[in-house]
Amino acid sequence: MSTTDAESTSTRPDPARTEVESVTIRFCGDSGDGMQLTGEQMTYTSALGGKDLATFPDYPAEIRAPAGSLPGVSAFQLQFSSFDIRTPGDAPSVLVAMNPAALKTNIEDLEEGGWLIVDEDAFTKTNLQKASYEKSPLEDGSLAAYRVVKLPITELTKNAVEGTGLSTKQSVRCKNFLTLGILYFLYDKDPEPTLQWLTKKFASKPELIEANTRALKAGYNYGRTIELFTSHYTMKRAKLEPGTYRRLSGNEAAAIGFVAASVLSGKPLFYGSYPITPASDILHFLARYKNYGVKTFQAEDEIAAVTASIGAAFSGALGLTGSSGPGVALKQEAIGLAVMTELPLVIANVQRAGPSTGMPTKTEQADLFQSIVGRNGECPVAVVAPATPGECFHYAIEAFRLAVEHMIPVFWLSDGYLANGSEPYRIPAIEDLPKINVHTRTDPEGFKPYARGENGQGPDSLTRPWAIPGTPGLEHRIGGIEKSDIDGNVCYDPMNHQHMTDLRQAKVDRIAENIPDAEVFGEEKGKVLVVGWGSTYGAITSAVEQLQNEGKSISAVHLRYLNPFPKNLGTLLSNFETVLVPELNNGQLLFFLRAKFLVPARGVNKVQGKPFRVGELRAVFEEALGA
Amino acid sequence: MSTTDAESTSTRPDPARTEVESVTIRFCGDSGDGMQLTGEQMTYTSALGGKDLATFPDYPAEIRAPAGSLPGVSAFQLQFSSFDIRTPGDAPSVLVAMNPAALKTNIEDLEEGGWLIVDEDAFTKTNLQKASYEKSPLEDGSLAAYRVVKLPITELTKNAVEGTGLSTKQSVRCKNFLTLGILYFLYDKDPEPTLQWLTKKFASKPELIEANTRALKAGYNYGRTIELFTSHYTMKRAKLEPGTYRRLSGNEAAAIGFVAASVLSGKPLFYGSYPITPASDILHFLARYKNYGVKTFQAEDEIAAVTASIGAAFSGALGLTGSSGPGVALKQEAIGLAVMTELPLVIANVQRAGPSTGMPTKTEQADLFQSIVGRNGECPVAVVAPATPGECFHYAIEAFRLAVEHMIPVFWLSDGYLANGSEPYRIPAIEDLPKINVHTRTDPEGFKPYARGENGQGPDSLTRPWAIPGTPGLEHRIGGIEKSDIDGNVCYDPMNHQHMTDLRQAKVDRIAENIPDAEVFGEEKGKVLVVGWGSTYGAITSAVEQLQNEGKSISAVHLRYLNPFPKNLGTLLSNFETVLVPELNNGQLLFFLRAKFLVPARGVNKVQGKPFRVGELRAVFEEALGA
Amino acid sequence: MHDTVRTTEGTNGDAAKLTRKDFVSDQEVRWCPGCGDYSILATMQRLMPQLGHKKEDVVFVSGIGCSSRFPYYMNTYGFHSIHGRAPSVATGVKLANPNLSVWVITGDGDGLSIGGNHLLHVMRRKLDVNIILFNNRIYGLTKGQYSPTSEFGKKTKSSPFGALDYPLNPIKIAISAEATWIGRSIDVDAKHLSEMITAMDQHRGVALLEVYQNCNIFNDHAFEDFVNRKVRADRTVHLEDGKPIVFGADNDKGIRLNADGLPEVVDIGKDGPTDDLLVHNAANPNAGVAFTLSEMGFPEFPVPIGVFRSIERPTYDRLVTDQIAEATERQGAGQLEKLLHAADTWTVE
Amino acid sequence: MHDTVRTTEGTNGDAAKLTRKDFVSDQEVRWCPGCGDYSILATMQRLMPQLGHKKEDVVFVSGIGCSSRFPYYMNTYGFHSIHGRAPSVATGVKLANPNLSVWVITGDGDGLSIGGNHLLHVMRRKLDVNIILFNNRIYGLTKGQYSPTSEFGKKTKSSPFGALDYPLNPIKIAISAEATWIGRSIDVDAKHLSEMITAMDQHRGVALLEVYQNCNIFNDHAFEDFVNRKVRADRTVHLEDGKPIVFGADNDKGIRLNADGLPEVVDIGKDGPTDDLLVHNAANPNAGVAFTLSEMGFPEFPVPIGVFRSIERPTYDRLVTDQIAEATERQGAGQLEKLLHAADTWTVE
Ligand SMILES: Cc1ncc(C[n+]2csc(CCOP(=O)(O)OP(=O)(O)O)c2C)c(N)n1
Ligand SMILES: Cc1ncc(C[n+]2csc(CCOP(=O)(O)OP(=O)(O)O)c2C)c(N)n1
Ligand code: SF4
Ligand code: SF4
Ligand SMILES: [Mg+2]
Ligand SMILES: [Mg+2]
Repeated sequence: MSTTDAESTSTRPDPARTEVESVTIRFCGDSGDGMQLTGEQMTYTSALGGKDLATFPDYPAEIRAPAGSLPGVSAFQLQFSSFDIRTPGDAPSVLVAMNPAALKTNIEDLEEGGWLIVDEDAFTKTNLQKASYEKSPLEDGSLAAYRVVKLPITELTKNAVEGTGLSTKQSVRCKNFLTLGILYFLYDKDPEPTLQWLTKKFASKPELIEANTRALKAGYNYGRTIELFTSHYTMKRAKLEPGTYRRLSGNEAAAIGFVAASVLSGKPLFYGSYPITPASDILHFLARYKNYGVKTFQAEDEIAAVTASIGAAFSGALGLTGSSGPGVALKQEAIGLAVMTELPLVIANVQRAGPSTGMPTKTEQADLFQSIVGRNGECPVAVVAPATPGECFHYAIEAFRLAVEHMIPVFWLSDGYLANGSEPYRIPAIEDLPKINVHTRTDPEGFKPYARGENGQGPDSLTRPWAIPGTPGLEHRIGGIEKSDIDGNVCYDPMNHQHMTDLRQAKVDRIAENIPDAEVFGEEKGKVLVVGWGSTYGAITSAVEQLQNEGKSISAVHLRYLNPFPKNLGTLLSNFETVLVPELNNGQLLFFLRAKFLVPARGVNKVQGKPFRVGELRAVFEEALGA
Repeated sequence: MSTTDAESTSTRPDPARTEVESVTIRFCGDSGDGMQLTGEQMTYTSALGGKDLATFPDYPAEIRAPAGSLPGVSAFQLQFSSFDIRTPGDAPSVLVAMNPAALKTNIEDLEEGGWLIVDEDAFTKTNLQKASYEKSPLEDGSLAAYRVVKLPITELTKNAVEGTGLSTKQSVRCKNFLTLGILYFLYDKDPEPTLQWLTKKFASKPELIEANTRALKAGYNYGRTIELFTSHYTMKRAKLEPGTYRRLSGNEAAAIGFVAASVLSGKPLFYGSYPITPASDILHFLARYKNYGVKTFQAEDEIAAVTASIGAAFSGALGLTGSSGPGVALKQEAIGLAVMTELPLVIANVQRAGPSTGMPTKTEQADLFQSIVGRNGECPVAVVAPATPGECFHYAIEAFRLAVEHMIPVFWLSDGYLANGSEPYRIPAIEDLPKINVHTRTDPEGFKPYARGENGQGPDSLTRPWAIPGTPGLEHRIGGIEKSDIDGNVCYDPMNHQHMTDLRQAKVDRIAENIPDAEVFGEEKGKVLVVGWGSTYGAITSAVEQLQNEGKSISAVHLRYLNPFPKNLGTLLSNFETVLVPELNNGQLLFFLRAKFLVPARGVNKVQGKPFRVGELRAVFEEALGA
Repeated sequence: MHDTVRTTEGTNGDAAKLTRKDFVSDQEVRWCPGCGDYSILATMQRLMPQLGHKKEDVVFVSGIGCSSRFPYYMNTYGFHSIHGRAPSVATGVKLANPNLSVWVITGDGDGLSIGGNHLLHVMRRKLDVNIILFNNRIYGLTKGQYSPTSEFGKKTKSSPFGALDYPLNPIKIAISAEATWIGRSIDVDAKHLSEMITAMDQHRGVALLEVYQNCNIFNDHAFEDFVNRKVRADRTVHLEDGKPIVFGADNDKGIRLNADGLPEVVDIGKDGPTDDLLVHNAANPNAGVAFTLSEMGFPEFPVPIGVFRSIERPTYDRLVTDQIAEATERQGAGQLEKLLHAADTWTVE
Repeated sequence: MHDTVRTTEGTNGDAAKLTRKDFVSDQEVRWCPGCGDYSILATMQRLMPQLGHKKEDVVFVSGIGCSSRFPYYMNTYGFHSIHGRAPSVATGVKLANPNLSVWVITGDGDGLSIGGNHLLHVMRRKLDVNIILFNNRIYGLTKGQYSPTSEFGKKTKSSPFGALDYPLNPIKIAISAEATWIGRSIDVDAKHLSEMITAMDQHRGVALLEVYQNCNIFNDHAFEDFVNRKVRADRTVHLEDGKPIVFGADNDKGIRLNADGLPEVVDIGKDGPTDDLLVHNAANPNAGVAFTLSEMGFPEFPVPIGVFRSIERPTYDRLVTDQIAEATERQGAGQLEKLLHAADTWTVE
């Protein structure tokens, strides 16, 4: 079906459309209602329509909570726009709620006067009870602040798919496509790509193609036919950088990025991991890339995962291990071993809300302390953190570049929000990717396992050589007991310990020479500087940009390197009157900035398992600007 | 044998004795030479003689390295004094070296002009080789800076014990007692207590009593007879607080302190642990105290140890777990569980040199970061740290007082130096020990597991009740997933998560109301303030005192509470021009002080597996004073 | 010297009056509709009043996984701990108060993957706890990766080309750790499951019950081949202590050991007399035969269900308590004063 | 499809010319004089040249403990890792380069206490590595606490009134995890030890060798009762594949299984003919009999020495390599460009 097709079955002319710049829609319903799929199709179609966009899937904690229950609600929010956007939007202007439980848990977020589309068929007594509604909210006037569109979506769907041979249960499952059709009409989207997608997806089940196609078209036409909405919308294409685009979620980007590091370094990738939300998908993706020589090892626990990766690194592979907070806690002793043995290792931490088991499906940034200083002894490592799903790719490469060039463990910090969120991603040209300089030692002449620099053939004068088993003449022994420099023998000499402690720190500090300066978004001097890291990038930058557009003296620095910091950071901080540090934790980056630079920086903190909203940040920034 | 006895066998009058105020002696020899025993007897005798003293045993890393080898050297240093001392001394003024390896590894530390006593019989070709000496240092003039006393100790010993029926091998093992006898004479000590000790120790082996007694007496008389030394010494009694004293090492003090907490709280002690140097002795001691109702559980690993202790805490015991750095790293995930479930738990960490396996027998203070912030998520705990072996007792009680009164995990931080060092310890009266207020809930009426304060019957309005299995009507479920306040049910609500995150932090902050202000050693205002924590107390305070006695404007604050800080700390810091923070790490307390108070404090750092020397600190402090 | 069967008199007071409802907590059960966990929960809640424990004396401890949510639904004391560590948490709970009836709920991932070592050690120590391992041969909570009991070659999210790890058999692990009671049951067979839970509760010692549990979302029909009612009688065999091992809808098949000690299926009446059938002895002093039985599996053999092992040993908690009692009797109850002075002392005046 | 015995041609080049000295590192050996570890080290260094590996292809991986210092003394590649994790480190080493000859050195504490789970899992996965477990029934390095193999009631520093934990038997654990080669030897019996090490090296699969090792400092004479030369022949029994199990200084005793599958000692010639003796079959498809043998111990039975199990299975490393090869063959060698574009794409101009 193309729009032309759709038109041919229409009984009314197309409505006049209002042009909008950006729209935020949230789909919510029962886990079984296919809300993630609906959101993804809307995203895909918007992307093909040349919009900029950002998404935020919000899964329930239960695998499959009882149908209709509050914990079983699944949601997907997306913002699409004709200008550059960086977040999936604060408050949705359209909320699609497939049942009372979904309405209950999401209605608060809908902006005043926003569209609320509900399946009135789902507002049965039982469902209302499951959502702890005493009366139907559709009837008690409690929704007066919104533009409510009540539709018999279930009925409409059943009618639409009648005759395709589907059981009632199967028929009802098509209601997400009917809903999607309505929204496609409302927002002037071309249903064709989704129809093609259906054809591919259900290639072996033609009845499902037929039914969902009918549902989608029915929704589209229903939207056109009935005077459902008082307005209809259209949107210009966004001005995006030319290139080939795809959608990319943070976890998929990470997986591909780590494979890219393997290709760029010429070293095979070894991924030791133990499943944990929200990191498991990295394992799932990498397990598919066997033809890239990737070895995935699903270990018996996180300790086995990290130690296997360390063993693999010793054996000459790119040793990668990945987990989330609680699992990373278990890896810390072993990460100390990698620090002591000076082996390259990347630890991917897809952070989630803590402490302890916490809220596994919710996002947070509270593992920065753990990453930088959470081990026994003086045990320095490098830390990088991507700011967007797409950067998950680039910093995966960067993490290995640093690990290999400096023979050191590197943390790569993502979070649940980046992991599952996705954005249109411009595919880079392979030749634009960074080089990774591997300096594997092969010459037995004068070889010492802990020799440095030229002698060690490392790119940095503090790097020890990567001397890989199987190489004749480089036989040597390493381990977790303090080692003498150069020789690498077990050594209890006090001054050697001091020297090696200093050296391990210097190795990390030296990385500052091998990374770019921090970039400022806005002026290099001014009133307020906002310093952030990780997934808060979109919200921070959007809020700062809004204020900049109003002529306010505010700039932002978003750090991708958390240890060591970029060399120019101290100077930048001193150029502003006020430094604000928004984080989804209780002030961890803040702590390092204050301790290191003695700046009276202030935290902006939120620990709710949710990302910042642009508006809430803007308000804080305005206050700091004295506006 | 009393001194009178000794006299009767003497051929010469007693020499004139120079009065000295303090002496530092180091015994060193092969692991098999009994140096620890020798040191301990010298300590005991000095204590009985009314001296103040401090000791520092330094064990080799190997269990029993090959005889005569460098890694096999074992040493014991003590300082005894007629005035108040706090360290085992910087540079020994007497070094007793039983073989070439011991000489080689210790001679550097002997003060210029100090006494060097060696067993010349041990300077054989083989032994010299084992110590990598090309020529005998006794002959090549390399020891010219010292007053060398070469004695045929082995020969003398063999002669002395001849006829007691001992084999040659056994005879030779008495040489430490012969040496001890010589030193007893040199420093005017009464050999009697040691002779009594021998009688008790070898009650079942009379031939050993006889042989060692003979060796000791022979040494004593040899000292008197032969003109070995150009000076002989005597020392006044120290002015010590009246009371009954005993020697107490940090680990033994800890064990007794934890038992005391059990007695004071009326709750049985449960110790879950896995052996690790230098913490194992706490397990060894506690395992003996079964008649105190102490249950020790030697777990399969550190994770089992801590989780068993958490289970025991749930079951109403004082849950204690102990380890050293690498083992504590493994416990961190579980400590998060205790934070989330708000159970009382004490984690004893006897720190050692790291990172990774590091140098297990050497001391360090590099686990402060790990303790305060080394977990996933926002996961605050309280941290206390004793400053002396004796304080290991008091802060063991204090740790449990805070854990139980605030229902929170508390770290108790010691280190290898405190653990094995010992000091004369004035035994406190039981009635002077603190009270521990346990508020166990039994009333089912209106019970909620996460209710606070009065409702929860806790002593602090933020404390939740301790509701112990077996209590009728209090059945409830806890766990590591975020909990709703009051109810304690699993809860993913964003605002509840924010509230609970804040609450957990507030619980720790609130402890500041339940601990004393930090005390200042010296004036409350001035030029330089030295802030320390843990085992560096002796060295810091000694150095500061020396400078104070010279009229310098320098004070010291030694923190026993590391999280939260005492309430007056911020004010104190602001009262001084310069703040120095000496630590056996790369600046961890320093970091917290700078971040929290934004003071330009400077670190004084040493990471050599060794304690600070008074002299090296004094030099740094002088520099800061501008002297 | 030690009782090896727990007598219930001591705790039977008001406990007798309790009903199923007393053991149902106020929390909404949140497993997927159709999950095998429901039937195990229902069986436990129904059975509890009969086991005769007071509600307040019962503690359920679990790790992390779908199955590990079990404690939330029992109106007793409960501890939903961290992944894999339930056996250790339970060790602390039980050692601190040996009067409690302590139950460990774990999954094939929780108990055999990350928690394998704790499970092994709690079994070898023979702590008096009841461990129920919900074996669905998959990681449920993390949405479907293969587990240590998944069959070789299984395709899952983390093994798109087939898993290459050979599976573990929890019964074998329990035998090698010398657990004192070892059994196996099936989620949907409420009657057998009730028998097993009752038996393990009465057993004083460490009891491990493996329950085949269907995860209808990520590993549906994992046990269908032999659990399906139509074939169950022919494809499972009930181990009954002291009885010859027979099975089949008509009890027409049996198991014997051949001369090399290997098991063989015999058609009773066809292959010969029944008196060479293996007579099951759950208390066999040598666990080798139980091990042989544990090696039997579908399709070569019927899958054994029931009690593999039931032997008597003093339990760890009892030994710990006794050792304390003995020390106290010998040395007198500890006094802090004495402990502080237990060294060479001297007095300064 | 898979070789189960490693052929040495591939690595035999210059290796043939190596001598014992080539395998001795420059590090001073730092065990206590008299420690059983010395003889195991000496045997290994002597044997290595005969095993035919190139020095650079050999990796020794250990955990922490006295025994775990072993790698420092072998002039090969070595990794002295952290406590209990050697099996996992070795997994990474071997998977990353399956051509290496990988040896794991562990102790009874390192391998069965903190590392028990990794040991279990490396065995069930059947990675082609050789694991030598130095069992001295004590924690040596931490100066003498009881270990998971210490006998019940043992008095040590941490158990002054006697340990209350029942010991584990590593052979049983290996059988339950289905290790493909399982053997036992004695530190001081260099000849037997050499045979075992050679056999495990030739075995392609996961090989676990338990070596009774004397710790003369903290647990002297732990095995004296049956290891002492005077009694060894009567108190140990050598398991030899395909042969009836006999022992005794005069080969005058044997082992048979009774009707219940239990082992019995028979006096040959007195109790009857020798043809009902158990014939050892290390490749028995059912491991129950091996388990029965593993239950035998002094004083009731002679202690079995030798190879308990030796079976053939594709190894984990081989399976991993093959799966990659197959995927590559089917899908073509991966190209980054393709991976980046492996999704719905659109173009902005
Ligand atoms: C330390 C840690 N690692 C990983 C996880 C993630 N995780 C939770 S449950 C689980 C596996 C559950 O499998 P199983 O025990 O079989 O339980 P099921 O869900 O199948 O009942 C995993 C890997 C975690 N919660 N904690
Ligand atoms: C995480 C951690 N916990 C504890 C220790 C302390 N530790 C070192 S070796 C050891 C036990 C050694 O026993 P075993 O494996 O039997 O080796 P042996 O010394 O007897 O050869 C222990 C508990 C450690 N190094 N690391
Ligand atoms: S995922 Fe499987 S095991 Fe978990 S609740 Fe659902 S059906 Fe049960
Ligand atoms: S302590 Fe025991 S095992 Fe360790 S080196 Fe000494 S004798 Fe050997
Ligand atoms: Mg499972
Ligand atoms: Mg051992």
